[in-house]
Formats: sequence, C-alpha cells, structure tokens
Amino acid sequence: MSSPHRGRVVQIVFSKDLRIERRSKVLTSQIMPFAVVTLVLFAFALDGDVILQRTAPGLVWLAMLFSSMIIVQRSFAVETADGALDALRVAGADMSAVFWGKWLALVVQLLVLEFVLLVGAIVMYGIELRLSGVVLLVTSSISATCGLSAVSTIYAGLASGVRGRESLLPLLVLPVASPVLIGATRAAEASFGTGGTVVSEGWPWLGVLSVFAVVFGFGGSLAFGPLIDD
Amino acid sequence: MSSPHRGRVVQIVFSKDLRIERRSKVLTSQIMPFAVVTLVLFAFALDGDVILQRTAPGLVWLAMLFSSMIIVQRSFAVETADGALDALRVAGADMSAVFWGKWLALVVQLLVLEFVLLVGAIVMYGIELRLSGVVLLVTSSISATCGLSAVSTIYAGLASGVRGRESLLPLLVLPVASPVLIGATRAAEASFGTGGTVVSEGWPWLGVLSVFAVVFGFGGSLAFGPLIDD
Amino acid sequence: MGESPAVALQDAVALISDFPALAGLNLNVDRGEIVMLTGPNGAGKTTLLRVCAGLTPLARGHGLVMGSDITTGREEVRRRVGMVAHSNGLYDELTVRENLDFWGSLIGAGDDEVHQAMSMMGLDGRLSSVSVRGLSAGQRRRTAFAILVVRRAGLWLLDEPHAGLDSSARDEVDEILKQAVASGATVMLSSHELDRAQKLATREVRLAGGVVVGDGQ
Amino acid sequence: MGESPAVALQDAVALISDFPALAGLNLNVDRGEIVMLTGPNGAGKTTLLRVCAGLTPLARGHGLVMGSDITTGREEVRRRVGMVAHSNGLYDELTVRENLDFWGSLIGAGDDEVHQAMSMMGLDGRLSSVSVRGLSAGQRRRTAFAILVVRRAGLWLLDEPHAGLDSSARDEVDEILKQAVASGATVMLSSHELDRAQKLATREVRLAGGVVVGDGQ
Amino acid sequence: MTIDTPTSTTAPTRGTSTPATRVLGILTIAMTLWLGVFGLLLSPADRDQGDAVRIMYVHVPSVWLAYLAFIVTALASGVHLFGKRHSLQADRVAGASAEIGVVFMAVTLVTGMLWGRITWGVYWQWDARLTTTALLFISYVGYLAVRGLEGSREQRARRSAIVGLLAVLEVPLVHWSVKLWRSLHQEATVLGTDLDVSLDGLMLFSLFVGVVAFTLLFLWLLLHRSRMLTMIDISADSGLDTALAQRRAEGGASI
Ligand code: HEM
Ligand SMILES: Nc1ncnc2c1ncn2[C@@H]1O[C@H](COP(=O)(O)OP(=O)(O)OP(=O)(O)O)[C@@H](O)[C@H]1O
Ligand SMILES: Nc1ncnc2c1ncn2[C@@H]1O[C@H](COP(=O)(O)OP(=O)(O)OP(=O)(O)O)[C@@H](O)[C@H]1O
Ligand SMILES: [Mg+2]
Ligand SMILES: [Mg+2]
Repeated sequence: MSSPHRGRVVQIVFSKDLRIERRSKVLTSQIMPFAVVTLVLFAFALDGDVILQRTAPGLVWLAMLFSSMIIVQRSFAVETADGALDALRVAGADMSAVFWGKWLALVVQLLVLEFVLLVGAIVMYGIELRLSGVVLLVTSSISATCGLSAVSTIYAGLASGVRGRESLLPLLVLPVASPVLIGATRAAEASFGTGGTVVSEGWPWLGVLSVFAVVFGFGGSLAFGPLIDD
Repeated sequence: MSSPHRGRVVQIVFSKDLRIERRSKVLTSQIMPFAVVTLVLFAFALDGDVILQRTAPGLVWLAMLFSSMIIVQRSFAVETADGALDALRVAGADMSAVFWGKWLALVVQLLVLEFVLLVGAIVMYGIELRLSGVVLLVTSSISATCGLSAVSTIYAGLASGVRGRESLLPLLVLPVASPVLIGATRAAEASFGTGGTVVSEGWPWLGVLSVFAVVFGFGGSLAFGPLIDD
Repeated sequence: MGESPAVALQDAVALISDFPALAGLNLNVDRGEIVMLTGPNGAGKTTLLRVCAGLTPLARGHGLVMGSDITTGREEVRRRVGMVAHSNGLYDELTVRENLDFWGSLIGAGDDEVHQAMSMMGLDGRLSSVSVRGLSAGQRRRTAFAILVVRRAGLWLLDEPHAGLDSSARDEVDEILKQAVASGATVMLSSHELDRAQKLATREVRLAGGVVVGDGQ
Repeated sequence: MGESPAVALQDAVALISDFPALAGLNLNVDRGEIVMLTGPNGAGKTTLLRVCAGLTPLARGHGLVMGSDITTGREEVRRRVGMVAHSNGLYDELTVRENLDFWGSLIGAGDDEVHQAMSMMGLDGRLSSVSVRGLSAGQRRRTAFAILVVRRAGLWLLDEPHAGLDSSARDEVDEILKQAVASGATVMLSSHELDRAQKLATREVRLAGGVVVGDGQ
Repeated sequence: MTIDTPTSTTAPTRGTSTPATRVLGILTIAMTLWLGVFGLLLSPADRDQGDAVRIMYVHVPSVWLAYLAFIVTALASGVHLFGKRHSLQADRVAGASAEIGVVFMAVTLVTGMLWGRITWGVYWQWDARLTTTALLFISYVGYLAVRGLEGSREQRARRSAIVGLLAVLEVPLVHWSVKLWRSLHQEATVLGTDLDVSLDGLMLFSLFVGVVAFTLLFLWLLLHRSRMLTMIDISADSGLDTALAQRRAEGGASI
C-alpha cells in the first residue's frame, strides 16, 4: 500500500486533533471560561474607567498567548501520552505534514477563542468599533494567529522531544512570540481607535504580522521533522 | 508497623512535591519567564505611562492566579500519571494531611513567584514603595497566597482522576478565588499608594483575605478526603 | 476457621462510566488462600481487584474485605490491603531510592525494611540512584514490588504480577508470595500466564462478562 | 539468500541520557527469521528494538535495517518496519474504530483491511465504538496489534507482544506472525515468557548488559 | 444502589404531581397574576425612574429566591454529607434547587441589565454587586457541571455536596458587596442608582406580592424537579438491569 500524499496527511492529522478537542472539550470548557473570567476580573480590578479600553487589546492578546501555549501543550501531550508520537515516526508519517495539520488545528481553535474574547471585550468594556476598523481587526487577528500558532507548534515540537529541553523553551519562544503580541495589540488599538489612534496607523503592523506568519510557518514545516526526530 | 502521625505525613508529601519541582523545574524555567514576560509585554502594550502603575497590582495578581492554576494542575498530574494517587489511597494515607502537604508546597512556590513578580513590577513600572506599605504588602500577599492555594488544591483534588473533571478546574476555582484576587489587588494598591490611596485603606482587606484563607484552608482539609476518595 | 473470610462479595456490581464491569459477582476467599483470577481480556479481573482495594465503589451488592465493609469501612480495608496494579504508582522524577523512601515513610516502615526490600528485588547498587523515568519496564515493575513488600499487607492484590519481569524476578516474586502466605497473608492475583500462576495458586477463579464462570483448585 | 539481511548491527552503542543501554552490540538477522530477544530486565531489549525502528540513534557503530542505513536512511527504514512497543500508541479520547481509521489512513490502508484486522483481534462488535480510555489492558494491546496488522511491515518489531493478552489473543498473535513470516516478513520480538516464545521463534538471542551474550536456535 | 424511599408518586408510571402540588401550582399562578396586576397597573411609576421601576417587582424577588435556592442547596448538601444515611434524596433536592436558583439568577441578570440600560444608559458596569453577581452565577453553573460528571450516584452526590457548601459562601459576599466595597474601596461605587428607589407603600406591597409569588413558584418547581430527578434515577436503574444482562451474556460468547 502506498503512503498517502502530503495534503491528505495534513487533513488526517488536522481532523484527528479537532475530534480529540471535541471529545475532551479543553477549549470550550476550560480555556474559554478561563479567558472570559479573566476579562471580568480585570475589568473589575480597574473598575470601568478609561484604562479598560486602553488595555483591552493588550489583554486580549495576552490571553491569546497563554491559551495558545496551553492548547498546543495539550495537543502534544496527547501525542506523547501513550507513545503515539513514536508510532507516528515509525509509521514514517511526513513530519512537515504533521506540523501543518497540528498548526491548522491550533489556528482554528485560537480563532474561535479570539472571536469570543474580542466580542467579550467589546461588549464588556464598551468599546465601539468603527466599520473601517473591522477589516483591519479581522485581517491582523488572523495573520497574528497564524504566526502565533506556528511559533507555538514549533515550540511544542521541541518540547515534546527529549526531556530537559522544555525547561529552556519558554525562554526561547516568548521573546520570539512577543513581536506578534505587540503587533497584534497595536493593530487592534488602531482599529478600536484606542487613545485617538487612527486606522491607517494599523496597516503597517498587518505587514509585520504577515511576514512573521509566513517566515515561521515555513521555517516550522522545515524544522519540525528534525526537531521531533532528534 | 504503625502509620505515621499526621504532621509527619504533611511533611513527607510537602518535601516530595518540592523535590519533584526541583527536578522538573516547571516553576523556575517555565512559569516565571512567562509571568515576567507578561509584565514586560504589558509595559509595552501601555508604554510606560501612569496607567501602568494603576494596573500593576491587578496584573501581578492575575499572573498569580494563572500560575497557581498551572502549578496545581501539574502537581496533580504527577500524582495521576502512573497511578500514584490510587496508590496513596490504597496506602490509607491521611488525605487531609496530603491536602496540607500539597497546599504547603503550592504556597511556597507561589510565594517565590510572587516575590519575583512584585520586585519585577516595582522595578519595571517604577513604583516607589513607602516603608509603611511594605508590611501591608507582605502580610496581605501571604494570606492571599494561602487562600488561593487552598482553593486551587481543593478543586484540583476534585478535578484529578476521572476524565472531564480537569476541564472544570478553572470554571470552579476562578469565581471562588476572585475575592482573593480583588482583595489582594486592593491591598497592594493601598501599599503602593496607587491612585492616591493611603495604606490604612488596605488593612480591612487583609482581614477579608485572612478569613478567606482560614475558611477554605479548613474547608479543604475536611473536604479533600471525600473528594479524592470516591 | 473462625475469623472472617479475607474477601466476601455478594452480587457485586461495579460501574466504569456506566458500563457494568462487574455484573453481580459472588466470591468468597478464605484467609491464607492464593487465588488466581483468569479470564479473557475485559472479563473484569482488574475491576474486581480494585473493588477489593476499595478503589472502585460498588453500585450494588455488598462486600467484606478482611472483615470490614468496603463501602462503609474503607479506611480499615485499606489498612490491611496492598496492591500492584497495571500501573506502578511511581514518581518518574524521583529515583528508585527516593520512591521507596517516600512510600516507606508513608506506611511507617523502617529504613532497614526498605533496604531489604530493594535488595530482594535487585534494586540496590547502581539502580537505586537512577530516576524512575530511566528504568526499563521490568525495573519499574520491580520497584513497585519492592514497595509492596515494604507494605506488609494482610491481603495482597496483584494485577498480572509477572508481566514484564524477567525469570529471576518472577521466581523471587513467587518466593515472596509464598512467604507472605506462610506468615498468614492472603493473595489474589490476576494472570494470563496460566501454567506459571497455576504452580503458585491454591485456587483458580475464572471470570467472564463480569461474573465468576469457573471456580476450582 | 542474495538480498541484504533484515538487520545488521556492528558495535552498536545507544545512549539513553548518557547511559549506554546498548554497549557495542553486534547482531545479524536474516529475512524470514523469527528472532526472540531474551535477557534480564534492563538488558537492552527495548533499546535494541527502538534502534532497529530508527527511534533511538546510534552513538557509535553502524546499522543496516532492511538494506538501508538507520542513521542516514531513516525514512526508508521506517517505510519497512512496524512496531508494538511497551506503550500502545493509542489516542485515549478516540474510539477503537477511530484509532484504527487514523493509523490506517495514515499508512494508506483500505477500509476492508482495517475491518479485517479488527475482527482478527476480536475488536469488532461492542468494543469498536468504545473510547480507548475505557478499554482493559489487554483490549488496548489488542488494538495496538490490529494497527500493526494493517501496517503490513517487512520487519516486525515486538516488545513483549504477549504481555497482557489472554490465551486466545496470544494464539491469534502467534498465528498472525507465522503468516507474516510465511509471506516473507521478518520478526524480532522480546519476551520473558520463554517457553511460549520458544515455540514460536526460529532463533533465540540473549542480551545482557547491552550486548549479545547468547545466540542459538 | 437503592433509591431511598421514593414516594409512591415517583413511580415512573405516574406523573410528578400530587394534589398538594396541584394546589400549589394553582396558588402560584394566582399570585403571579396578582403580581401582574399590582406590578403593572396598581403600583405607581417612580418619581425619577418612571415605569422602569416596575422591573423591580421581578428583579428583586428573583434574586432573593435565587439566594434561597442556593441556601437550600447548601442545607441539603449538608444533610447528605453529614447525615447518617447520606441520603440521596437530599442530594436530588440540592440538585433541583440549584438548577432553579441558576434560572432565577439568570432572570436577575437579564432584568438587571435591561433596567441598567434604561436607568444608567449601559447594560453593564463594573461595580462590586454586578461583578460578584456574575461570579456567583458562574459558580453555580460550575456546580451543575460537577453534577454532570461521570461516576456513581454516591460520587456525584459527595462531590456536588462539597462544591455546593463552598459556593454558598459567595451569597453573603454578593449581598454585602455594596457595603464591603463602599467601606473598603476608596472610589464611591456607582451603585447609587441601585438603591435610591424610594418605595411608597403600594410599591412595597407589590414587591411583597412578587416575593410571595416567586416563593410559591420556587416550592412548586422544587417539588416537581426533585421528584423528576428521582424518577430519572429509577429509570436509570432499570436501564442498568438490561446492561447487566448483556454484560453477563458476554461471559458465554466473550471476546
Ligand atoms: C446587570 C445588572 C444588575 C445586577 C446583576 C443586579 C443584581 C442585584 C442583586 C444581586 C441584588 C440583590 C442584593 C441583595 O439584597 O443581596 C439586587 C438588588 C436590587 N437591585 Fe439590582 N442588579 C442589577 C441592576 C439593577 C438596576 C439597574 C437597578 C435599578 C436602578 C437595580 C435595583 C435593585 C434594587 C432596588 C434591589 C433591591 C434592594 C437591594 O437589596 O439592594 N438593580 N440587584
Ligand atoms: N467507558 C466504557 N465503555 C464501555 N466499556 C467499558 C468502559 N469502561 C470500561 N469498560 C469495559 O469494562 C471492562 C473492564 O474490565 P477489566 O479492566 O477489569 O478487564 P480485565 O479482566 O482486567 O481485562 P485484562 O485481562 O485485559 O486486564 C472491559 O471489558 C472494558 O471494555
Ligand atoms: N537515565 C538513565 N540512567 C541510568 N540508567 C538508565 C537511564 N536510562 C536508561 N537506563 C538504563 O538503560 C537500560 C534500558 O534497557 P531496556 O529498557 O532496553 O531494557 P529491557 O531489556 O527492555 O528491559 P525489560 O525487560 O525490563 O523491558 C536499563 O538498564 C536502564 O536502567
Ligand atoms: Mg486488567
Ligand atoms: Mg523493555
């Protein structure tokens, strides 16, 4: 029997990850309440003055960073729990396809979370959104998510390998991920008009985020095999 | 052979947990960098204006809440990984002693983290601390940490084991823990003199926090056995 | 004999997330027996052992273990039983020695007992300071057994005790069990290695579909 | 025969976090053999099997598996081997059927092959829709085997294949292995159940301390 | 596993209603109508709130009944946990009461938000009471989730009883949140509007009617729901019987 072509493998891994998520409901019943309650608590800690709107974008993206780490760690814990990762290696699965599959699953989950967080923030913090801002917000969020997912997936790939490594990784990854955060935050601020910013200020950031996403996306798909396969 | 008295069990469990932490270094090399980077990123997101000092206490305690969740989940993952929790039950270990042991280990780890975070915030956000505030800060932080740890440990106990439970942990902990978060934040604000608050305003919060800690501490040591042991 | 049986289960029903792993099982085990549980995969052996250890509650029926009710008197039951399950209950981050010290001190065992148990299972020397994560499958199993030996239980519950152990360790385990029984303990073990277990056991109980379907010497 | 040996290791040294689990091991396995690996716990059997699967790299020495170098030609090696390790490589959250479908489609196997493998291991019927977490130890093992069967490998690497399986499943597995060899495959299995494995194997290789200490029919 | 003393009325064949509950139901409906009359027609509009004040007749009783429901849950949980028999009936009462409480709490939130939109101009604002209320609501959603976990009935009962006893501690927190934060927090909380409803006699009476109506409603629901839960458990038992038969059958032709 011939092993299936790459696209198929991506799709197999992707749907497997999403199915597992549907079963274990980590996102919907663990991370989301977590994120939402964070918004609530934060709102309360700074009870409803202007600060809230200033900080909203930063908060949302901080929550995104945490969540992406948790989700991706879980998505690799599932692989290592019963030695499935070794099985994948022995099965000779195309690792860069596996990377894209897991990446895609992560992107989807993060986008769902993001939608909830943004809506939550807009409603709870009383942010009014300018139509002109929406486009920027959506595009920048998506490309930021792609970049973040790529970094996280690489990170988790590394961490899932030899023990002891993982202790290093947050140190390596977080500095790398923070540009995404800052970029996404700035873009969101621009689209919200936070602190009198205008939408046009946001577009350059979108560029940065896209470049970042592309670089780490393809970097990841190349690096992933070697990483997993020490 | 006679099973050892409760105090001894507490000490055994406590030192076991800390030793495992020393080996796996989850706190020092995974959570701390995270927490610190959070502070940095926020400093970026609201590039160093006065808002920063307003938000600092809230931020620190939000980070604490996240971290306590991660640490406690890990500390129970260690128990369930190879069925050690079942072994503890079969060994007839005094569960309330186990609770205190794990609680204590969590408190110690959180206090370390807290120290780092507070120092970090004070340095990075340029908060100047009044001597009179220090006492309040320290006492309130400690009692808040005790309360937070108690709540987290109780519900992590409930969440350990059977599938689906773990996804509940934040949902259960966060609402209950939020008074701690709020109280600690307010106390910290008072001791920092954030927004022109005076230290005296902080003391009542210390009261609230202490009551909370005591209630959940003893509630936990009673509830833990039945929770673990079903 | 006058004293209560080691295990007495009546119409025991145990659910694992709504599935009746035990479906109204009846079993009596006298003190001093070595009962081997056999039966196809999924018959309910593990569940039965967990029930006897008070780990899995009964949904219906009654059970006495070492004279105390497994529903109401869990604490007493636990004080009397020791178990080696499919999982070994070890802390990966700790060394073999540290694991034994932990469990030993929890039970209140002395240092010498711990050391004796370790040498029994061939864990002294190099291995004692290896972190459990580094151990081979069989070495993990040996460690679990060393802990069990320290436990000095009245009722020994063993889930496939021989699995993963090499022949010398198997003989050692059998020896330990014989000694334990000689000193008044009772043993229940599940096994798929019939001929080996048969040499050891005084009685064979066959499970299938969550009930006893065969019982003989 | 003219074709390259299934396995050819020279002075193989494999480290597990600095410990030489294999310490300069030499081994040649011809196609069509059923080699059983024996030896005390910690001898290096699992490590050897992992090396042959290209999972554990060689720190020193050379190795050919199914004609390709295990250091440089990992991809080719993996295309030819199938393995059942101590761990089963299953996803707890998925059902038996879903697990088989996943691995099946990853390998490019057809639906019928999957179904056939499941019925071989007695996993059709009720179990097929049970989530793997709910399975008993042996049922998990059966699932792992079903996946291996679908794999149709040229070299089968089995780490204690019989452990946890009930007698009927053991016979089934032996049957499957015999057929595989008949159709040109090679089998390496580690085992502590000597007499059972001996019935099956054409050759017994004894390891100790990370090297071969005995080799015979 | 035995359903302890299910009353004859809880036999699955019969409904969950008894003459008593029917009377109760009729009373409830009557009081609710009466509340409508007083709340919407007879009671005057508020000086500065206008007709919006009428929301109060639903808003306030629903909160108080939610409180009551959660307290009942806690008490029943205590009975189960510390009682000799570890009564499962008590557990079912706890569960039923919590479910009703969550509904009432939701009503409070919705009515409150509507009222807020009218009087404050915004649906939500971050003062002590609103925040704590939201958190209280979340906690009991969590409680219900714990009840939904897999495991035997005893497990379910024990777990949820503990959660129920811990969660009820938040009720006083909500109730005194205003005072707490007034006294503790430097900035005056925005809750002014929340309280300066000057209640004249008729308003007060309408509110009273509301409370009575909601109390009756609560009792009525509680009786039905807890009997409902009993019946569910009973039918689950009969389901188990068939499952047991199948399982034993495996013995014959087992895998
Ligand atoms: C989302 C918005 C709101 C929520 C969540 C909410 C929640 C509550 C709660 C929990 C109580 C019970 C207090 C206690 O006795 O423990 C309460 C009482 C009350 N609320 Fe609201 N409320 C909201 C909006 C409003 C608004 C907009 C008004 C009127 C302007 C209002 C007027 C009252 C009054 C008059 C009471 C009874 C007096 C008292 O006990 O304080 N509420 N509300
Ligand atoms: N969630 C579930 N859904 C369906 N069946 C389940 C579930 N959980 C457990 N089971 C069944 O309960 C039984 C558990 O049996 P148990 O683990 O005691 O078997 P065993 O005799 O130990 O088998 P083995 O010899 O393989 O260890 C298995 O048949 C398993 O399929
Ligand atoms: N970090 C480590 N430190 C010390 N020794 C280690 C470490 N990691 C692995 N080892 C040793 O390497 C060997 C691994 O051998 P392996 O797992 O191949 O044994 P095996 O023959 O499969 O044994 P078994 O029959 O018990 O499965 C063991 O002796 C183990 O003690
Ligand atoms: Mg079993
Ligand atoms: Mg091995």
